[in-house]
Amino acid sequence: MLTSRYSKPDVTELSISAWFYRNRTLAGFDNPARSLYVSIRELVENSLDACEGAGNLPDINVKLVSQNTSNERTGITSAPEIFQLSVQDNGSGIHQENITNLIGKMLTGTKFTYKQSRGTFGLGGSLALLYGQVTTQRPIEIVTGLRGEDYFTSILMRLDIERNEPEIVEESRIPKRQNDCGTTVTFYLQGDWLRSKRRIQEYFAQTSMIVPYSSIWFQTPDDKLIEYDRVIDTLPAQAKEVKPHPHGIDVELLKSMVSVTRTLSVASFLTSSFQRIGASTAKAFLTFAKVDADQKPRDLSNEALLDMMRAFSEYNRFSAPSAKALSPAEESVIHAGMMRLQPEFVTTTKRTPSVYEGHPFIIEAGVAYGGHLKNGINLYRFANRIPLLYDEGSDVSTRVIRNLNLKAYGLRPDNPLAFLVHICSTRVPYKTVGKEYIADVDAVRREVDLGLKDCLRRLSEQVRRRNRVQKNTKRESRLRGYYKFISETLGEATQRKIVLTNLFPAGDDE
Amino acid sequence: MLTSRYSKPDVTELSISAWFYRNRTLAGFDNPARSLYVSIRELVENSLDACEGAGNLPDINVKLVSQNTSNERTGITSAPEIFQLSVQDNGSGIHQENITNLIGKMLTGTKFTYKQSRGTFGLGGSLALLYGQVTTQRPIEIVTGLRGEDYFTSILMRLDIERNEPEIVEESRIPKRQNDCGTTVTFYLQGDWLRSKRRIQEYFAQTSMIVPYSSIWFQTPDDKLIEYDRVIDTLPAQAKEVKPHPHGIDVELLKSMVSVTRTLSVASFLTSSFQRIGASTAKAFLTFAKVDADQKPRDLSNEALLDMMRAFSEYNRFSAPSAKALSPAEESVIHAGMMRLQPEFVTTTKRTPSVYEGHPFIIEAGVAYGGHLKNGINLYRFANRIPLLYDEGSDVSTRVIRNLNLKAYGLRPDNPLAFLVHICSTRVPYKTVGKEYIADVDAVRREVDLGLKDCLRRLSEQVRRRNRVQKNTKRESRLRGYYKFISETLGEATQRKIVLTNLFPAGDDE
Amino acid sequence: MAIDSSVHSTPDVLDLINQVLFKLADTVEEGEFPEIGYYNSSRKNISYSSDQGYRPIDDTPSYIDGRKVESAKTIAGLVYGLSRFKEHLEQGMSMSLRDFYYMNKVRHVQEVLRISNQNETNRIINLSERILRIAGQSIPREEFGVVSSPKGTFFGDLTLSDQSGKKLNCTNAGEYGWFISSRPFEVKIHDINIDAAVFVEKEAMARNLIELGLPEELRIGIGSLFGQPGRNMRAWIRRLADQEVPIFVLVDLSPWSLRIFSTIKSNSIELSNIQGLATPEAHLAGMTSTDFWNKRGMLHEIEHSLELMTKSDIKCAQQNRNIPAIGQDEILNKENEALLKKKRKGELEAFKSFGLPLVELKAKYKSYLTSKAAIHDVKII
Amino acid sequence: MAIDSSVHSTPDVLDLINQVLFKLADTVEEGEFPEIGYYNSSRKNISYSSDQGYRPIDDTPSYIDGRKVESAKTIAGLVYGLSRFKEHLEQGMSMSLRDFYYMNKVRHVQEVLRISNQNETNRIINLSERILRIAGQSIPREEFGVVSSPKGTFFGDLTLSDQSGKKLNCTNAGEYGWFISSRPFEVKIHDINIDAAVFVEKEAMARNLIELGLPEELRIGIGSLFGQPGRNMRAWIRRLADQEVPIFVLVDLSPWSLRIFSTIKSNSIELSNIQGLATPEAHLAGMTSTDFWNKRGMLHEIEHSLELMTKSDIKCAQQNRNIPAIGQDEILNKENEALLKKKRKGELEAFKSFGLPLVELKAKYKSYLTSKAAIHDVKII
Repeated sequence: MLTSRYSKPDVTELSISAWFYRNRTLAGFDNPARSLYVSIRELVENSLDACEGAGNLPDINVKLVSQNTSNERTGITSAPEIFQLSVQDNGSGIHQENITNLIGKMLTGTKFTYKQSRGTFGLGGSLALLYGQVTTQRPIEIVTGLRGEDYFTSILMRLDIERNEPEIVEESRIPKRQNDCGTTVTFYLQGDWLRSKRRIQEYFAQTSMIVPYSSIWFQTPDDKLIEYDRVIDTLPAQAKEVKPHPHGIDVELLKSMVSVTRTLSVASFLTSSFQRIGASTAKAFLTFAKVDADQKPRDLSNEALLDMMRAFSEYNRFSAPSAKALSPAEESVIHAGMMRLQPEFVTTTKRTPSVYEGHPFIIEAGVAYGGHLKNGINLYRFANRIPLLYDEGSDVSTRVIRNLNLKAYGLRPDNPLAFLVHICSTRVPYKTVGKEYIADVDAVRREVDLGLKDCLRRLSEQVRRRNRVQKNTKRESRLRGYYKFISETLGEATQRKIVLTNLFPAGDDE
Repeated sequence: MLTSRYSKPDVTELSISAWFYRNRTLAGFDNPARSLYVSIRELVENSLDACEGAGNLPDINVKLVSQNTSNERTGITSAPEIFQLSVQDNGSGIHQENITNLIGKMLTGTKFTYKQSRGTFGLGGSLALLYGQVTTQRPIEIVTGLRGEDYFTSILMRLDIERNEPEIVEESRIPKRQNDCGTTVTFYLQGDWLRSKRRIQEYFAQTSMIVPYSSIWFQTPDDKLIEYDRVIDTLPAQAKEVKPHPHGIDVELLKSMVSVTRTLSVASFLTSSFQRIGASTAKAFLTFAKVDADQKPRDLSNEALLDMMRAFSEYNRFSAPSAKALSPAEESVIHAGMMRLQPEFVTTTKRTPSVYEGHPFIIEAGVAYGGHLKNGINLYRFANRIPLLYDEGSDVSTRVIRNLNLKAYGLRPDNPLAFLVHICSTRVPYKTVGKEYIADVDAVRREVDLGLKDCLRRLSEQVRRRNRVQKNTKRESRLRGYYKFISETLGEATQRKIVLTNLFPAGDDE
Repeated sequence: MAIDSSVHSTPDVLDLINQVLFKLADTVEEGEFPEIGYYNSSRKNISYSSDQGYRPIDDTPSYIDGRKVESAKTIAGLVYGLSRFKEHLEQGMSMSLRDFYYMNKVRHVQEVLRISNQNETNRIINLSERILRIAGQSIPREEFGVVSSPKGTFFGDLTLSDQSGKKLNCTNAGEYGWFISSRPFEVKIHDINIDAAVFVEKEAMARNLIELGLPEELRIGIGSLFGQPGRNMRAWIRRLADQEVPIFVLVDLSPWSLRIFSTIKSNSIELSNIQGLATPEAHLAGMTSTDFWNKRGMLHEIEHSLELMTKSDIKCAQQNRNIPAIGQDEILNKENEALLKKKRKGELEAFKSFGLPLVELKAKYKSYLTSKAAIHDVKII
Repeated sequence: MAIDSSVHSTPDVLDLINQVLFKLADTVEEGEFPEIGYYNSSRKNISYSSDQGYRPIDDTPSYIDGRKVESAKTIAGLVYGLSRFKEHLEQGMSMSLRDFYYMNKVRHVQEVLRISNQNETNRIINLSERILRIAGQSIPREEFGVVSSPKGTFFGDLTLSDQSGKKLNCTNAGEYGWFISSRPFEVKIHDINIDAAVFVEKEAMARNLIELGLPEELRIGIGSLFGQPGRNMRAWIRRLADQEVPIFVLVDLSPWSLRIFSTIKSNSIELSNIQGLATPEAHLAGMTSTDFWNKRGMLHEIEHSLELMTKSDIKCAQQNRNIPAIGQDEILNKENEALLKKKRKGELEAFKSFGLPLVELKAKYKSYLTSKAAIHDVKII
């Protein structure tokens, strides 16, 4: 527990690493089970980013190996155990000079551009590595190589927490073929496999659905190999970096942008720093905001910046933010992903871009039916290609599904149904710090609703068409059965022989 | 959204302030309503700490004033609004040279000692001030003075977020009486009073229960004055700083302690750095751990520290951690706090210290009945003198109460009942990052259970005693009524006059 | 006094069943899918008037179209049912609804019809009542041998013969009198020596009236409904009214009892196609709201015995407003509204809370009944 | 054949009530708080044997201590109840449980006892049965005039007189025969011309047996229980057994029907203090598990008519294990276990799913009944 602020002057500033280490629960490292899960997840997502960034179809190879021998003093294996975790990808690899900084230092982006990415708090895997080092005191091994080079660089390193600096312990080269590329990170960490097993497996299963163009192999500590082989060979188009939209920033960001701009007038600052502001828009806006277009940006006072910010939010003639920064999965990928569930039918849809608080977003949806699906409604939620595993009950998609009138589509809640919802955005409207579910925001709800309804409409046609054929055959045979019974019963009651040849002329099967 | 780690080398390190600003949702600043609530809370708790630290009975004066005039362009008052928040206390005040560092810089303690305090993430009010500056761009005013001086120092300052440094804008002196002391912080921030009103008022109401020795005045933006005058004149004893217990640390802390120690042997390192390790315990432990007692601490390898850490956790002959670091409220304070609810009866109890994961804790409990209490079970939860307002349903106390057999105490769940549970500890076992409820840990549950049962036992005696008197009078009168009816009915059936004078000799009232 | 006989003779009913069966046989042999029309008891097909109760008006027919699978199943069930009714009638035997359900479990029937629920077979019987019509009137299922568990007794100087074929007087059949036949339509009434009949909702009150000798002293018959009256009891009351015996019904003061009385008086919408179940001449003999709540009411003194209506009582009274035979009946509507206003209810047992010696209680019963009869110009004693 | 009469005469019962009232009057006049002892029906006070059913053994008495307020209230209720029973007996009148509840609403009584629930007054009646004892045996409440709504009919060549005072033959009282008296203890049996009596759980089957002429052809009586038999029916069966008429009970194959039979055979724990409700001589005539599940069982052919037991059926069967009269009875326990094993149940209506023409169905009924009787060495025809 830390001491009171006003009464204790003998405190000093910590490095980001040190602060994080002390407050690691914030990022999910609050117990061995959850830490193991978060570590795997962070590294796998980094690897997927690396592959997609390089335009390579991802091959991700994860190995989790228990280091425990039974405790020598007590004879009992005591949880938490120590694991070796290794995550290998075929991304572009890392330039030798960047390795330590990229892997071993807590960094965050400062460029004033936006682009859809998987990242959550910008901590990437670094915190996982830090956690591993703290709990095991073992160094971290990185093996990485670029295409065209004929060696992998292998580095063994430690993190100096107090100074937030990496320290290289050992460095060497390993020969490779020119075409090979990618990075393998191997390190040790404390974990609790028994308690995290289910969620880790669920994470891989759902990830395999949203990146069906990836092959993912996971070797568990129980020595099982869980394999998800690639089922489609096209990568979604990469997102482009875009400048911020004037509705998507706040004063603090505006101040920072002004502090680094080299432009000499407010007008040129606006056109060069923002999307959707050309020369004429800048002029119109500055008139609206009553700001001198030729003023030097650096001369703007705090008050003036605050006024400009207010004017941004009130000016409603900027075009909607660009969706170029988004990288939706595309229908073919969603379709392939849902086929992993081996259903009978799948329908998918991709909505046109919408806007929420100055940031663009796109909803993709899919509905699957029958086959190997379990009875009842199964929901799979993704945000920027990350599966959302918790708090499903509070998610906007759950609410939309709860309000769907399945009956109108000839379906029932106990049918074998799977719903998939993918939101991609430069700012996903998560509801809580935990980032496990999407807020019930009007704009988003509308899109999810329309997307799922579109899928259901087409799905229901398919299901109905098949049912109709099955039904007709069955109906004909039942009808004949009833009339056979009617004729027999009437025959007995009337003491006559009743023939049905006139009723079913071709009916030699009766 | 931040970009992927491996592919973007052009990123640089941020200051803690800057990082926090970007990730302020982590500390609860995620919307104007919640930010207003968190800001008030952080500053009030700092003020209470300051007063208690100085041994003064706290007088806390909070003013929240709306700065909004209706928006000139649209004519409508648009939420979020801007507020001026001012929090005044009668603590010891701050030495002039420490003002800017204590108030304007993100700091965290590094001393290797423990002591119960209100703090949550060690951010104190600084993040509130930072949030205020970011949303309003206005400077912060501090007025503070020490007892014995004849002036207050008044400082107007700004925070430089990128560098994590305060900047003084203006400084002056205001004459005062020698006996006056304390600090007033005044700043501006964005907020949403309508949406946060209920929780802020609830926060003050519950805080007034756990610090009944304080006078708290809160002037709301609706121009109402909410007053909680002091009802008891004794402060709880202050907590003492204590060294860590060997069961309450981890490897990383051990490494840091070793890195700064000036001792020359492991044995003296242990006795000087830890509580509960004297010379003989050190010797016994080092034998157990197979460590050379004379080795220099600085020479211990990572492996050796890891082994020592393991040995710490396996060695079970250390005495339990000292409870000196704790500052329980004491029964008289809990009693006074519950009397704020104006019940008919109150019983309170304070449990002896217990231990959870190397940290001591004490449970204090109270149960009130009748009077102005609402019917049903009302629960008030506190941790280190902070009210816990959310997630009541998941709290260990709720679970304990749910399992109480109220019937055994002659009570029913629809009786007017209030329960109070206060846990104080150097590490409160919160369950989640939100720190709104206490985990269902065996050791804690047991103490809460025993505490509440002890209170209920005594309460039930009081309630029963009162009921018994009421009941006896009623019973006597009913008994006479029945026998009067019996004698009349028998009289009719037997055609005799039946007199009861022998049965109720003194009964001339019948 | 006129002596009547059953509405339709068994041979007539048998003949009708045969006609239907032969018609169906001809139709399918000719290669036509049968189509069967009937009138259901929807509001369109029913009229209500206070002097006739519910009556079928046969406005909008429904059709069973034999080309449809589900309808073919219905026709199969119907044909089977008719063949069973025919056999039972020929043998003078009866069956219960549950019996008929089990007849559908005969293996070769079950294999085709796959009936899993008695509702389905009940529906076939209901349909048979609507399809078997003579002179535009449905034949009650009792007349083709399907009877419900009978309920109710009748005590009084009346001589009749029921299915047992033996002549009996209803004062000589035991302390409760005659246990009412399952097929009252076919009971023969030989001799009537009563001036009125009082039907009592609750058995205990009826028993008391008999024990106190009121049937003899007042020359009345006492029927005991045992709660909601069965079809047999309602048909029996109709039979008595046909003989010009004035009918009085003595029920609790409650919304449920208003339903009991209204069913006796007007029949029900569901069974409106069955003639002979309504007795529009029947009079409500109490307990009425004015008995308790008028200062001069005969039960005003025991107003304290009333109990609060429960939620379901109140809901019942609210629904009563939409039942034509209650909502559109002047007296019953007034009673129902009084209940809804006071939100309290009374029971026949309330007579016991006068706390009177039995001699006086008997006088109270007599004066209560004679006053109630006098209101409707019926003189008893 | 012996002709019996009521167990206790009305004057004896009146005398006993007076004794109790005078004793209480003396006690309070002497300045003592009355204390009343009685035996409740806890397991301690009850024994079970298969040849006697449940019997009271009066092991552990309970006391009502007049010094306690609640007990004083009980005594007040008891004194009031006894005074009412006395009056009713003197006038030859009966009352129902609900009547007694309303007697407690007489204003001056209500003001003192404040009774809001019929359970309280029912308890007073139950207590009266336990306190009013002659020669160690409880007096059934029917004998002090408190009767339940009666249920059940009996058809057959037997002549009797009931509360009506008139002599009647049970074949001449209508198609169902005689509606069984509310006070069978007091019925006089004059003449018996049957060799056995068959009591049938369901009315429809009983009616069919009568319609088919089995009473005449087999010289048997046919009783219809109308479901769970009332106290009056159970007492009537006991009365017949006292006259050495062999008793057969024909019920569904279900755990509930085992309870029906066991109540007839052994009475119940709650009412074990009331003599004359158990007929240990009664035989289970079916339907039995072996009828359906033995390859040679008489109902094996219609095994497909059995339905799945519901959850509540299964729970009932599981609880049956702990009812001594079922769990400790060799035959009933075997039946109950068979049901639990097969988890299916049958109904008497299943005879209809043979799909037999009525002539053959009659033969089936006859052979079924005669075989069942033969098992117990009773010859009928």
